[in-house]
Amino acid sequence: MSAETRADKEAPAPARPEAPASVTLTIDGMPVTVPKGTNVIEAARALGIDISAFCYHPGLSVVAVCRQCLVTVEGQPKLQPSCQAMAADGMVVHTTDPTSRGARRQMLEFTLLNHPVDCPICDKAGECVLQSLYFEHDNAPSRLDVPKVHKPKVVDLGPNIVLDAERCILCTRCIRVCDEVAGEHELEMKRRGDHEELCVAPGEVLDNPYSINTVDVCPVGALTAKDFRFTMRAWELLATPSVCQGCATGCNIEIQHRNERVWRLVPRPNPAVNHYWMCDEGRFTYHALREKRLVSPLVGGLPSRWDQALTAAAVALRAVLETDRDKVGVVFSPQHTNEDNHALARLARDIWRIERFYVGGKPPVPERADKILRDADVNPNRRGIRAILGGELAAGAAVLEEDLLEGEIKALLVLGHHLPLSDEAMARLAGLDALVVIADTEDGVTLRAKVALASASWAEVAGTVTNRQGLVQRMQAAYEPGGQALPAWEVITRLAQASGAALGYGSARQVFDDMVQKVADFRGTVWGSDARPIQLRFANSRG
Amino acid sequence: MGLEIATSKLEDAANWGRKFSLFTYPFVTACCGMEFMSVAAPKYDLARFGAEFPRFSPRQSDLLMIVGTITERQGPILKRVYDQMAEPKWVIAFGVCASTGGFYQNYSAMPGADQVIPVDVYIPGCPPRPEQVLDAIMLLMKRVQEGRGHSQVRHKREQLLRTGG
Amino acid sequence: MAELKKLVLGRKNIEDLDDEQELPTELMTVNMGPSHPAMHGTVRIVLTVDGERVVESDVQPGFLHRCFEKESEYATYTQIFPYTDRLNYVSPMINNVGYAMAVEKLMGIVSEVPARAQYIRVIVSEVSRLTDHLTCIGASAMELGAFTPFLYFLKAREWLFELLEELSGARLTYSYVRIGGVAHDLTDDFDDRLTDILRRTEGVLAEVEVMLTNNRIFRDRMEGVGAMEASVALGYGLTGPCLRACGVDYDVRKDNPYLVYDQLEFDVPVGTRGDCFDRYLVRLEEMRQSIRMLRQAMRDIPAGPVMAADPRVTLPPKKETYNTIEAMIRHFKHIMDGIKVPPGEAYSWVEGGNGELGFFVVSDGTGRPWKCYCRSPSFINLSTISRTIHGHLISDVVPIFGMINMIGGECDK
Amino acid sequence: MAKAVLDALRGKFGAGILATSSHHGEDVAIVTRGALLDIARYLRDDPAMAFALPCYCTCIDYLGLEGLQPSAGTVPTAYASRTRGEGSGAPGARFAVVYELRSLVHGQRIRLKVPLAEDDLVVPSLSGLWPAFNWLEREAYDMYGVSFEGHPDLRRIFMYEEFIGHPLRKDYPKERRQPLVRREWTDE
Repeated sequence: MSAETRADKEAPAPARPEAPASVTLTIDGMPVTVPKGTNVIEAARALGIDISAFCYHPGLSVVAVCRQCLVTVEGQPKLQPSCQAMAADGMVVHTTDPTSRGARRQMLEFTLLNHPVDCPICDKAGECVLQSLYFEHDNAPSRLDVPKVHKPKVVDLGPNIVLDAERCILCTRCIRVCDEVAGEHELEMKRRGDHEELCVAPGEVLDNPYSINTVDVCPVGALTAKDFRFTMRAWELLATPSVCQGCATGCNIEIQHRNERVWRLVPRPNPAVNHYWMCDEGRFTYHALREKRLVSPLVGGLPSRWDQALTAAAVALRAVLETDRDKVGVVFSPQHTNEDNHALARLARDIWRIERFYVGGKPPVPERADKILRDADVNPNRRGIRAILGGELAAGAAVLEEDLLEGEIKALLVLGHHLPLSDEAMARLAGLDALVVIADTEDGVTLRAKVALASASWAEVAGTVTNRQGLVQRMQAAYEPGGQALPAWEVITRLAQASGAALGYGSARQVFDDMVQKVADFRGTVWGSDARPIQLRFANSRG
Repeated sequence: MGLEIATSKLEDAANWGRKFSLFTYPFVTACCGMEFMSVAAPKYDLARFGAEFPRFSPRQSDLLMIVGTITERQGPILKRVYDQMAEPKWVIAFGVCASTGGFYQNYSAMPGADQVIPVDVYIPGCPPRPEQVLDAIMLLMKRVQEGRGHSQVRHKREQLLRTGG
Repeated sequence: MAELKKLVLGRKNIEDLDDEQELPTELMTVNMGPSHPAMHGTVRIVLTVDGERVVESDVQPGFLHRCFEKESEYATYTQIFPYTDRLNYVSPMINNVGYAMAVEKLMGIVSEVPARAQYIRVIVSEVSRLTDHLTCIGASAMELGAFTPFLYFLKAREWLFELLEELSGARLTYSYVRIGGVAHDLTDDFDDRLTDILRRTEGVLAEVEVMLTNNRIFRDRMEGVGAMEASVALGYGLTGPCLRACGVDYDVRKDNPYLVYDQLEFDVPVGTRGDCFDRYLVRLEEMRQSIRMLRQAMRDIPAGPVMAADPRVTLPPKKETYNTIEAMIRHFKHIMDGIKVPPGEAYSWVEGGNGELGFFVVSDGTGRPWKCYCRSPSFINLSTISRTIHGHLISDVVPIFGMINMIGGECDK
Repeated sequence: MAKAVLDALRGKFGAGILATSSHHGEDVAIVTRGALLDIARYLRDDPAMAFALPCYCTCIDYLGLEGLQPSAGTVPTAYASRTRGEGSGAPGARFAVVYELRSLVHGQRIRLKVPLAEDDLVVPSLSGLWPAFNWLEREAYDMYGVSFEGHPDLRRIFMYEEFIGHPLRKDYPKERRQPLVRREWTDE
């Protein structure tokens, strides 16, 4: 209950006892105050007490099937599942007393009874909740003296997911993800007792656009993603926080990489944007990082040195600038960070005094939009460009196409290789006096560039992007740019210097600080700290 | 024709002499030095192969034994020692650190001495057992006889280039 | 012309010289090392000499900086053992023990290490001390021209290496100690072999003592060379045999008894003058004391397990690992995530071959240390060099350096 | 006995001592930079202290883990993975310089820790009191970039002069090499 409604009720009926908005309970002798409606497990987490659990997930409904979170509540005859027990005033909870500890230990032994000896070949090993809980809580040897129950091992559930029914501990998290996040009932349990088994619902396939979230929530290796399984061991990966570049939603993600290569993207919880989830399409965006990668500057399609390429670009652009300034266009990229676009805006607007601005990027995909996370705009930073360019709204690709066909343009400086133009307009690009492209991929407009300047891909840069809600979100560089590529803001800075202009950014941080000063929409945003990649092996397992 | 046979026979004879009188320059830096001592000491007795005589002047030695980790800081020194040695010369990387950096993959340890100078024989092991070292010495002796050491090959190539062959 | 003369003759102008005076010498800078037979390959000493006499020196370690600390921060607690082996590679077992004790202290399981494991740790430490001192004296004697003691001592060292090889599987880099105990029990005939080797080693010690202790040349090169006063030595943080040679009876094994050293009877030899000869004598006597300790330890060693029973630090048996999921998980977590050490920091120190060898471990609660600093006696002992060689001849640098017993891996870390 | 040293320090230096703790039988005093030199001199010279033997000096980089920096009386809590990289939010200095001393006469040890902020990484040198700290402080300077005020010869000791950065800082990548020399690879 919010403070406002409470104030409304207070005046007319003072006699009525006020319903408290928060409750205070005692857990393991420590008092804690939490909002009403919090369950005991979350109250304990607020205290730093981690009660073990399999089926409980903060983003899903509570079913209390795993019984792994049993605690003693004073006054209750039986142990209570702390995920289902709501915190109440004066409640006294014990999590470390012998009874609840013993119960949790027994549950763990029970869960492990039929679990196959799969760790060495299991994809979840290293980030498995079952492993960590056993290691932390039980650590007792096996007492099983009968054969284990066997279940199907490689079950194809859909285009993205494979099930190993033996490893499943029947927590039903995946069923709830499909029901509650994707809104499609595609998974079910069948049979009972030790023969209970996960399966797809009759007539269904696990093919909703959020299906890989089931792999994330799976506490064990029962569900594995076809995209990731058997490619890399989880504990070898390094995690770097970033933002998904798949659409304007800007889901918070972790880039999990090793040896200068991304192996998977997983969602990072953010209640304001994506809660705990992200869509499958977004997870696959990392594949493009390794396709047709531009790793060195090109002049006339041939690899070249940086100084030569920059000089060539500067000379070509300046030649047109001096004669037909109004026929020089600049294309901003909603696929690039605010810093890249800001540096470009500074160069184009403040130094070169160009007025012909366009926005490139991928064309919208209306059919992918839903009310959950996916947006029709498949560019992560369109809103950021709008903020940077302020009132002078840049024209879209359609206007650029018109201008090209009408011969209004003699030179173009393009950021990013995505430019949705017709073939005819693309052909016109070849006739321009100067076409300088700053891109990370040798595709699209890069193929027609007179000078192509290699920029770092999104996994390699630190910067910010603004999502559709207007939230400015921070990305971190996962690894060093490939080949000779440089971050786009640095390319722009060097291009400016090559043409004799004074643009002296030394780091993405400096561009950001400059942007915060100059652009009203960025007031009050902070850069935050730079993260050190942490090897997953040494982080706690995710659950 | 006759001259060629004579020179190649002469070369063989010289190589035969070279292989039984390898003068080592022990570029000892680290743990492997302990095993290098053992190789030289009575039980394993490097003297049996005519290589027992360490020369601490690069100008008097023809076998450079890189014994131990080479760090980035040591690189220039190693290069200088190698450059000062007279031709023909041979190089043995003693232990994994000198071969690849071993389990020291960091800002200071060089990933193998061959980043700086060419190496003829690599001895794995951390440190290698003395038997392995003797094996490597025998391997090198074979190479020396066959004229396949890196500096011998280089010399031959240069000669060919000079004579236009 | 006068300018030229000045240039040629150095500090003094030739006109200023009176005839009787010896030829003027120019201050000269001489590089000793880093690749120099007496510098063990890893130290450069830039000497400024006046003739033969050292007037100024700059000791530059760091040529073997292998980033022990950085590597440790990226390795699990168990994976660090091989790195500790390569710190002081002449006595790796002591490093193993010292590091294991630091982690055990941080985990609060010092008392859980079984008595047998503690005895084994003492035994391997003392064997290592023997190899350390044998190498130190042997190499130093060789650098002074006495090749025979070197060969004799290396022969004895070889016996000890082979003994430890049989125990651990490696000749030099053992990684035998584990957190919570040792990897496995002593071999069946360890007692007999050790007894035999100790007897023979004693013989070698006696032989070499005859050859060196009263050797005119050896004494001339060692006596009065590199002497240090106790108060100065303390200020430099000198520890181990070098400090004891100065007359300070600081020995961690007596001062802060760890493992079972308080149950063993041994004496701490101290010197009087702190010169190289005293350092040699102290080391020689320490070897005798080590042999004495080894005999007592072998006599007193109890039967029992060699690893702590704590499942947090002990691996399950292999048979169970392959057949039950419980043991499999435990094994997997031990190997992949490492032993979880509670957050905090601890410093633990032992008597290494060259002095107080300490490990300062900071944990953040995960399976690898946040920081693992090694207080390496070699590094600190080496810092005294530029003081002790001052005023000595260049040739004296060799015994002084030899008796400091700088071990590159430990010094440069 | 051990407590006595910490009590004496607290009594004598008051505000100079930020906190004291005794874990694992080790006495730690967290001291301010300003008081360090006086405390060290007192520890060395007072006959009741007589910390004659310097043990070691090093630095700890708590980057992203500033909460672990022990402050008054708190036991550090486990580092939660969810907050990794974001900083734990607890106000704490990034670095701490650590000195450990031993008293041979009284058979005890003390560890002095000086918390230091990243942008103000300066601490008075103790090399004037114990020459042992000359090299140890050079090591801390080389590895962490701590400036020791009053150090007679503050230069790199392990790394070469050409080396850029301080390798033991947590934000220095382990494998970022800065080679001095490399061979031209030919087909030899």
